[in-house]
Parts: sequence; structure tokens; C-alpha cells
Amino acid sequence: MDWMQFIWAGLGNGAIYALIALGFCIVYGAMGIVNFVQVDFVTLGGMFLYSVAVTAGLPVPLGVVASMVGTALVAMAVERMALRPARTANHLVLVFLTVGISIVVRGAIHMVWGKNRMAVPPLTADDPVRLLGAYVLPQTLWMMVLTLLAILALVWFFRGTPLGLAMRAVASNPRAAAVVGIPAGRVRLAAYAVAGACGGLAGALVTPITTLSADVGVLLGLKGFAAAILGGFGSFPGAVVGGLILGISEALAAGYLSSAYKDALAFVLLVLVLAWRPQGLLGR
Amino acid sequence: MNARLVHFVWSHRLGLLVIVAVAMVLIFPLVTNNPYTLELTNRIAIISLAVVGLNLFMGSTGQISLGHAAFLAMGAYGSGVLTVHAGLSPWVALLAAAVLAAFFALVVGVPLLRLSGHALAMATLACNVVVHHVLLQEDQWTGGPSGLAGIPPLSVGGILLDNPVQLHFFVWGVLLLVLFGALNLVRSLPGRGLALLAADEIGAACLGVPVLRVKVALLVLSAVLAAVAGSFFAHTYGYVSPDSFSIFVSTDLAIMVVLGGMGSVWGSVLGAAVIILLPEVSDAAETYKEFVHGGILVAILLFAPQGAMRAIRQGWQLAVWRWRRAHATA
Amino acid sequence: MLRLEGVTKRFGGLTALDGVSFAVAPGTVTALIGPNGAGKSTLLDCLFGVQRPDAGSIRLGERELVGLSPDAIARLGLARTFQNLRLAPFETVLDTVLVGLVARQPFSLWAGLLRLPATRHTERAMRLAALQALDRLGLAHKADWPAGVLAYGDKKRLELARAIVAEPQVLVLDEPVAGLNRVETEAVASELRRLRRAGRTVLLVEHDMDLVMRLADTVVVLDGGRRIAQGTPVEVQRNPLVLEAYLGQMEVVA
Amino acid sequence: MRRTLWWLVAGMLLSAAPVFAKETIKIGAFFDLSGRAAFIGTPTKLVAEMVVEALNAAGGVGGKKLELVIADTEGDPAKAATIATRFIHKDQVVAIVGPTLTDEGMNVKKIVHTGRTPVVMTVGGDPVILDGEKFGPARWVFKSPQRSSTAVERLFTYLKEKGLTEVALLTADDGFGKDGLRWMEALAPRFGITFVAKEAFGARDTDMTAQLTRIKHAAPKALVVWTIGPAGAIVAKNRQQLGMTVPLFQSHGLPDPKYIELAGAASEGTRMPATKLLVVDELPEGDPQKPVIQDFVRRYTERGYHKQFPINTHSGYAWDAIMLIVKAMEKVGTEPEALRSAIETTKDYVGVSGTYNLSPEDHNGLGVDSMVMVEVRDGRFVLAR
Repeated sequence: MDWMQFIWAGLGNGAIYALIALGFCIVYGAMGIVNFVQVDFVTLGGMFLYSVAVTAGLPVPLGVVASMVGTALVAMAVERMALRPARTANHLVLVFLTVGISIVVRGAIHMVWGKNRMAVPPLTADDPVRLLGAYVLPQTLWMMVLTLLAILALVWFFRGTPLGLAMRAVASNPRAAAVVGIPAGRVRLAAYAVAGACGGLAGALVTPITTLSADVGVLLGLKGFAAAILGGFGSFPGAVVGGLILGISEALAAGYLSSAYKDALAFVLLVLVLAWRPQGLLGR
Repeated sequence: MNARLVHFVWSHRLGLLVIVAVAMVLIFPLVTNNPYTLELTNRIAIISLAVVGLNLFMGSTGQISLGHAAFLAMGAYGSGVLTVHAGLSPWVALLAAAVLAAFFALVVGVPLLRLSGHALAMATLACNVVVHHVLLQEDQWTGGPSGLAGIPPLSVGGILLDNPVQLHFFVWGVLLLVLFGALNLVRSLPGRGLALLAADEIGAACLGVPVLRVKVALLVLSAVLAAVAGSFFAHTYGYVSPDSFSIFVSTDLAIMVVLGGMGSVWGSVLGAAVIILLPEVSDAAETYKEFVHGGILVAILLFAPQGAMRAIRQGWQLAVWRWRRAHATA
Repeated sequence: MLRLEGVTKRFGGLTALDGVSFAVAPGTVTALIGPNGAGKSTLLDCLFGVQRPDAGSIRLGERELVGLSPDAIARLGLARTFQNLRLAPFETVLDTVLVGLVARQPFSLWAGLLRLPATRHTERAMRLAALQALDRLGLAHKADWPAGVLAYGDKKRLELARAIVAEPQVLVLDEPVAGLNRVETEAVASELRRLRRAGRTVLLVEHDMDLVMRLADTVVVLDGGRRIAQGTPVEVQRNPLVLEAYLGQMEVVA
Repeated sequence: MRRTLWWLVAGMLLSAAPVFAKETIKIGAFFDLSGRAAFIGTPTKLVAEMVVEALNAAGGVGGKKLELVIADTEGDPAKAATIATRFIHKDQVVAIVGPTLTDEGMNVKKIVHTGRTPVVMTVGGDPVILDGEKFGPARWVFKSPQRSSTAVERLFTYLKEKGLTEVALLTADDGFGKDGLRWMEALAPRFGITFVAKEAFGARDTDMTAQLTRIKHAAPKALVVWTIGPAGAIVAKNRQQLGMTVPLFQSHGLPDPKYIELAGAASEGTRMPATKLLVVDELPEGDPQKPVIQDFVRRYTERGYHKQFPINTHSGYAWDAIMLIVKAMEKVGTEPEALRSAIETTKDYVGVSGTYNLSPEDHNGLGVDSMVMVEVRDGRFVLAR
């Protein structure tokens, strides 16, 4: 039952990729840009969890909530202070603006939390459970459950709340949304907040497994971006599907093909899919 | 008299600029022959080669490539592997590496350039990741993560280019030639077509710009320039390692283009200079260096989103206009 | 002679063009009119290879245009202006007009990079042609302005200059006077008249019925993707089908 | 003779012009302070500052104060080369310590060679001190951390003693891991060790269960992991997750309290080669290194560095690097060639990481006896039995 072990590993990572990919998609929907600060939202999630659960010694679930809220606040500050004053609508410039912001945010993380690696406690005890013929960490199960909950919450947000509906309107037709008077500024701010919360949750869930450092989000964020593109950039179901496919194919590649080339294989897969379907798996 | 001088300068601005640039390159080593300064300026020249090419691609197609470090790598490792393992002469190796990069750009470019926007950015980034991975894994050829050393320097007419002053004349000479070519291209009729292509693909196509062919051609051209830059890099340091060609180098190259201004030839050099010199400045800030580094980047993009070169040019035009107005009333 | 036969284009279940056929005779001005959504823009897209028609043929002289790329079609001698302006804002007015000459030369990046004396010579000649075109449309004094800062009317005329500078076999104008005031419209009209006198072939897509009636030799009316009428302006004006199409439209507007 | 002359000149200069009294001996120090190995480079920098301060408090070198010129390589080889050129030609340093990463070090070799400035590196990889066509000139390059081969020999000696000769390898695909793999493959026959499985992972990977599952099927007697940083802790946790009982051995890159912190209970029982720094309390009284290490530990904790960067096996390398330079400088002054050959002929320098005996053939100078096998027991490092 080796393959089951690989599938579990892939599902766990895939859930995290999906969560990060959703963050990318939400900002893309509202502003039409790739937000590279998303990468640091993941790191920040882990850092806030560390501060609450380790430094302050409070319960871990509280820490997870704090990291979502804290990261969302940082994300809003980023949008308000660094992106809104931009004197251009050129997407390319805005994208690289987020790269610059990312450097500043990482500098702040270095200053506040230092440069060393840190251990973050998992939500529940670390003893593996036996499930369907494989050994699974409880944290992996939490990752899947909470990602699912987050997706459901997002569905409710985008279908059931006025703000969410406004954001969907902006995503599908920005000009029309502006004409009917949807406040673009508030939508962008909300998009950043939600994307920040997604990234923060991903960070809080994954760092107990990966360990925490100021650049933990970089590689994860990159895979999340790849997942978003794979599924079709901007498509929410696509982000989830892309994340899971990426995670599972990575784990299977490591298990059955070559552990040295597994990272490359995931990206080769991505290029092949794009060459076949330029709009991504579920993109329009 | 004054007005006539201004007119003369303005109408011959490009020729004069080239003369000034050549003169500055010739004089520079007389002003400072400190190897440290020259090492920096030489690196700016080498990287600028790649940035000019990338800028022609990005500036003309309006698309991001986040994978150009892969072409740099092909040049550098092509040169490295062929000189160290196959014992070829540096120039032959450089040529072979450039051909390899051109071929790769052609093969990858034809299917991938159907993509646009973020998908293209991601696809190029993915190519970079794969190339980087190959460099890390195939260590019997590339030396793996600890790199490939012992790459001989280039020589021109029997002079070995192994000290900073000789290198200065060589790399800046090559860069000026490339810049001259790029300026020609931008001013030429096809170049005007490219400018429209950047703003509006369909419009350009309907006016007779062969869009896909041009995109592939520009990708190949930029790949060759990047490969040449990579070769120079390898022959200059005598050593290459995979992390000099990671995706972060690719993003840096793209940032140089955006910073200098997409489609601006001189802006490419300016962007490269800013990004390469930035750590030298921000190092002084020690603990706050990332704030300074990132902050400067953010500030330029916030306040000069059209690119530093265009911002400078607009400032200059404003000044000229004011001057003209003052003299018209007088 | 530009001849369209049975051009059909469907988008999913929607038929945008349904077997449209007509011809543009050399040396005449043919106007293409029709209410909004009649399929005029789709027809132009098919003509220029931006869209590929599902059926039918489009011939320029003996050459079949269907299946060719936009740039190949432009090189065969079709030039157009655009309904929504397509200009590079940072380029100067003169440079913008020069782009109109791209189709007249082989597109070679090498020639651009090397800038051989021969290239330089032809470019000087082209610059002259571009300035003449600007002069005719009264834009010569703004030749070194960036195109982006021009007023809307000037931009429209700039596009016209860009389209005529290459002296194309067939000139296609997509609503050249939309949004222009009376004086500006008159300037464009007189330029069109001059083109007709010079024996140019023009396909004019326009809403301004007054302009169409004054200038066109032949009028083709599209509605719902089909050609519903063709004839001289006077004939078309009297055609009950045309009236209905336009009146129906008016009722909706009113 | 030469030394007295130097003293004389120095003394004259000192008395002649008070402005010269302020003149310092500059040592360039460049580490990765913000790149991928900032967690190694930053404490290295702190230790370098600490040792220079200690030396200056004791009167400096030959009456002159030492001055450390610090720079950040950002983990970028090209940047490291620029900084090395700056050190040599602008700051005009006498010697250099650093950088942090092997490829940074490789890109600096040619520059210090033409710039004739000795450098003592704190990098893990061996190619920096290998000379020849394939590696570049190493005449001016030294390094203070043990060679990978030394650590491998130490580990293999131990494995042979315990009879654990059927080994599964799990190595990182970065420079450190590949270096280790190369040496393990080369040295295995000498110790009668065979490999039943060889797997690799990325240094930033977050899950190694797939590789470990394959290793599990190979049924090795021992599992050797060669990596540095958090990946080692993840392997330990994954091993526990899969219920594997095969003894776990790590490289000399991991003896670090952080490893125990990151891996938690899963680290229990892990054995690895390390410098004596981690088990100083267990050293016999006669060990010449004991007082040196105790002094180092006292200074380090007095400054409170251990709060963010607990003392690990790497902590002493910057100390030893600077001391190697300073010892040589005290002997021959700062003339480059003299300084270089003095470093090259250092004998019996008792440092934090071992007793250094350098030679023209060996620019590291540490033997297998400089390392001990340590084991994680009850959440701390003790000598392995």
C-alpha cells in the first residue's frame, strides 16, 4: 500500500498549494495582477502562530485564528499603503511592485522574528495514525479539513454576502462593475484581506510540518502560483484542482520515478498542460 | 545662436549620445582603475547585454518572461562545459552555447508563445526551474551545486582578457555595439511596428506586423544575447554555479527591464545599474538593508511607473520646454 | 476588386454572419451600413484574418484571403482604421504614421539592427510620404507630439493618415467620423472625396447616414448577419427592408 | 629577527604620529546575512565580531586594533566575488574570513589569488581548498570547518565498530549533500560498508515520506542522512511517522540544539559526528581543547547570542578562522605572502573546533580525532556510546 502513503503526502501538500493558489486567484480577480506578496503571507501565518502559541504560550487553535487575522491585517496594510498610491494601471508594473513589497515585508519579518529556524507546534498531538494502510500525521488531516472549511467559507462569502458578490462582479467585468458603482477600492482591500487570511491559514497549518523560517513561504508560494496557473488562473475550482494535482503528482513522482527530479517533473507537467490547454485545466 | 545650438544638439541627439557614451567608456579606466569599481561596472555591462535583449522581447510583446536566467545559464554552462570538459577554445564554446540557446528558444518558443500574460510568465518560470534542476543534478558535467571551476578567460587578438581594465574595454565595447543595434532597430520601420505590437497586438497584425514570427524571433534574439552574457560571465569569473541562474535571477532581470522602462534601450542599462548597485548602497544600512533595497524599488515603481529612463526623459523635455518658453517671451 | 461570397461566421449557437456576399469595385466607395449588432465588425475581422469565417470566400483579385494571417492580408494591400483607436500612446505622431508603411516592406529585424545605407535611404523617403499624409490631414505641425496627447478628433485623423499612407489597394474605414464634430467630419469627408477622385477603392463602414449618402457609390446594408440590400444610396434609402431595420432600431433607442 | 624589526617599525610609527595610532588592521568578513543560509551566516558574523572584540580588549595584534569590515553576500556567488574585490582593492584588508556557502567560496578563489590576500573560509564543502585546473587556485584559500571526508570517516569508523554496515543513504541535492554523498561512496569500501538504497531530496522539501518508504523496503541496518538545516529534522519526523525503527545517523551539519527543537521527540537517539563543542562538559580534564571551548561558551552566553542562535557545531568556525589569521599575523605581520605561508604552516593551534595542523597539502588541518560521535538523549546532546 505504498501508493496510499504517497497519496496522503500529496493530498496534504496539495491542500496547502490549493489554499495558497486561492489567495493568488482572489487578488487576481479583483485587480488582474499576480500578487507576489502572497508568498510572505504564508510565512507571516507561521510567524503569528509562533508568537501566539510559543512566545505567548496561548492555545494553538487561538494561534491559527490569530495568524489568519494578523496576516489579513498586514495584507490590508500592504494594499492601502503600497499598492493604492501607485500611479499606474499597468499590470506589469504593479506585479513587480509586489515583488518590491515582498522584499520589504521579508525584511520586517527578519527584524521582528529573527533569521533562525523555529519549531511551531501542531494543532493536536504529533502521533501518526494508521489510515487506509498508511501512516498519517494528524496535522495532515487538519490541513485537509481546514482547507475544505476555508473553501466552504469562501463559497459562502462569494455567493452569500454583498461584498463577495461585488467582488465576483469586479472579477467578471471590471468596467461594468465600475459603471454600476461598486467601490473598487473597498473590493481591492477586501480581496487583499481574504487572500491574506488564506495565506495566513496555509502558513499556520504547514509550518508545524515544514518548520518555520523567514523564507519558508517562497517555495510553497511558487508551487501555489503554479497550481493556480495549472488549474486556470482566476478559477477557484481550478485552484483547488491544480493544487491537489500538483501535490499528488509530486509525491507520486518522488515515490515511483526519481526523487532527485521530482520538483522538475512537477514543472514539466505544468508546461505540458499549458502547451496543450493554454487557459489551464478549468480556465475559461 | 543659443537656439541654433539647442536645435543642433536636439536633432543630432542620438549620434551625440553615442559619441559621449564611447568617450565615457574610453575615459573611465583612466579615472578609476580600482578593480572593485571595474568589477561592478563590468558586471553591469555583462548583465545589460541580457537585459537589452529581454527588454526588446518584453517591450515589444508586452509579455513577461520569468525564465531568462535559463538562457544565461545555457551560455555560462555551455561555455564552461565545452571548455573544461571538451577542451574547446572559449570563442568556439561561446558560439556553440549561443546556438544552443537559440535552438532551445525556438523549440520552446513556438508552443509557449501561444500563451500570454500570467500563463506565459509561469511557463517561462517553469522552464527556468527545470534548467536549474538539470544543472544541480547532472553533476558529472555541471559540477552540481558546488559549481564548475577552471573556465579559461576569453582572448582577443592574442590578448588574454583576464584583468578588469581589458575586460572593461571588451564588454563595454560589445555592449555599445549591441546598444547601437538595438537603437537602430527601435528607430527603424520594423521597430515602429514593434512599439505598436507592445500596445496592441491586433492593431499591429492588421498593419502588417507578422506577430508570431516576430515574437519567436525576438525570443531567439534575446536568448542569444542572454547566452552571450552568460558566456562572458563564465569566462570573467572562471567559475559558474547553478544558483547564479535561479528564478530569482530571472525576476531580477525582469525587474531591471521594468525599472529602466519597457521598450527603452538606454533604460535597460540604467535598470541593470540600479539593481546591481543597489546592494552596494543598501549594505551600508546593515540591519535595515532589506527595507532600503525593497523601499527604493517600490518608490521607483510607485513614482516612475513608466520606467526611470522615460521619467528622466520627460523631466528633460519639461526643462527644454520651459527654457524655450522663457526665451520666446524674452 | 474585393469580392466576398457566402461569408458565414458562428459564435457557439449565434450566427454573426450568414452567407454575406458583395463586391467592392475598384475605384469606388462602397459603404457598409447596418444597425448595431448587424455583424459589421465581425465582417471586418473576417476580412482581415483576425477571425476565420466558418464558410465562404473572400478574394482580393485572384487571391483567396480566408486562412491568411492578418499581416499577410495587410501585405496584399488591405489597410484599415479601427473603430476603437489602436495607437501606441508614447510614439510620436510621425512615427505612428510610419507604422502604416510597415506592410510595404519585408519585415526584417536584421535590416533594422544593422541600418544599412539602403535602409536609411528608403526610410527617408517614407518619412517624406508620412509627412505628406499628415499634411493632407492637417496634422503636420504636430508631427513630433506623442500620439497619446492628441485630441480625439486628431487621433481619428491620425489613424486615417496611417491607413492611407501606404496607398493600399483597398482602404477599409471603420467609422472614421464617429464622435467627430461637424468641422472635423467635413475635413474627413473632403479627404475621402479626394481619395475617390484619385481612383482609390474604399470600403466605408459608417453610422453617419449623411456622410454615406454623400460619398458612397454603392451601399451594402447588413442586418442580423445577412445582407438585406445593396444598391445606390438612393435605391437603398427607399428600400422598405432597410427602413424597417433602422426604424426598428430607432424604436428600441427611443 | 623579522618580527622585532616589524615591532620596531610599528613602535616608531606609533610614537611618531598619533594619527597612526588609530590605524587598524582590517579583516574583511563576509557571510550570508539575508540569503538562503542566513541562519548560518548571521551567528557566524556574531562570533566573528565577538572574537575581534575579545582580541582588541586584550590589546589587539601588535599594538594595533583589529577592525572587521562586514558585508552580506546574500547567498549569491557573484555578489561574493564583488565583495571580495571590494575588500581587497577598496577596503584594503589584510585577510578575509567567510563566506558561508561553498559556491560563494568557489567564486572568490580566483579573486583572492590574483589579489594576493589570504582567506579562511567557513564553508562546508571541500572543493574550495582543492587546487588544480578543475577547482581553481587554492594557494590563498584555507577553511576552518572539518572536511566532509573527515566527518564521513568519523561516522564510518563508528558504523564499522557497531557492525552497522548495510546502509541506506538519504542525501540532500544541494552542495553539502552531494559532497557528502561523493565522499561516502568513495570511502565506503575502505570500511566495508555497502549501500542498500540511495535516495535524494531537495534541501527545501517538506515531506520525505516517499523516499523513506522506498528505503523501508530495502531494510537497511542504518539510515544515514546527509543534509544541513531543517530538512534533517523533517526526515527524523517522517521516519517516526512511518514507524521505522532503523537507527538514524545524521551528518556533521546537524549537531545543533535547533535540530532537537525542530524534530522534537523524533530526534531522540539520532547519532552524528560533531565537534567537541557540543559535549564540552563530558570531555576529560586532560583534553587541551576543554578550556578553549569553555572560554568560548562563556563569552557566547554572556552576550546572550544563545537565545536566538543556540551553540551548535558550527559556532566555533568563525572564531577559529580569525584566530588562524591572527596567530599568523602575530608571527609575521601583515605582508601578504608571509602571512599566507604563516597560516599554511600553523601547527598545534588548539581551537574551538579542533587542533589545527595545516600544511601546504592540507589547508584545513583538522583530523578525524577532532570529531566525536554524539547522540541525542533526553533532549540534549551527549557522547554516543
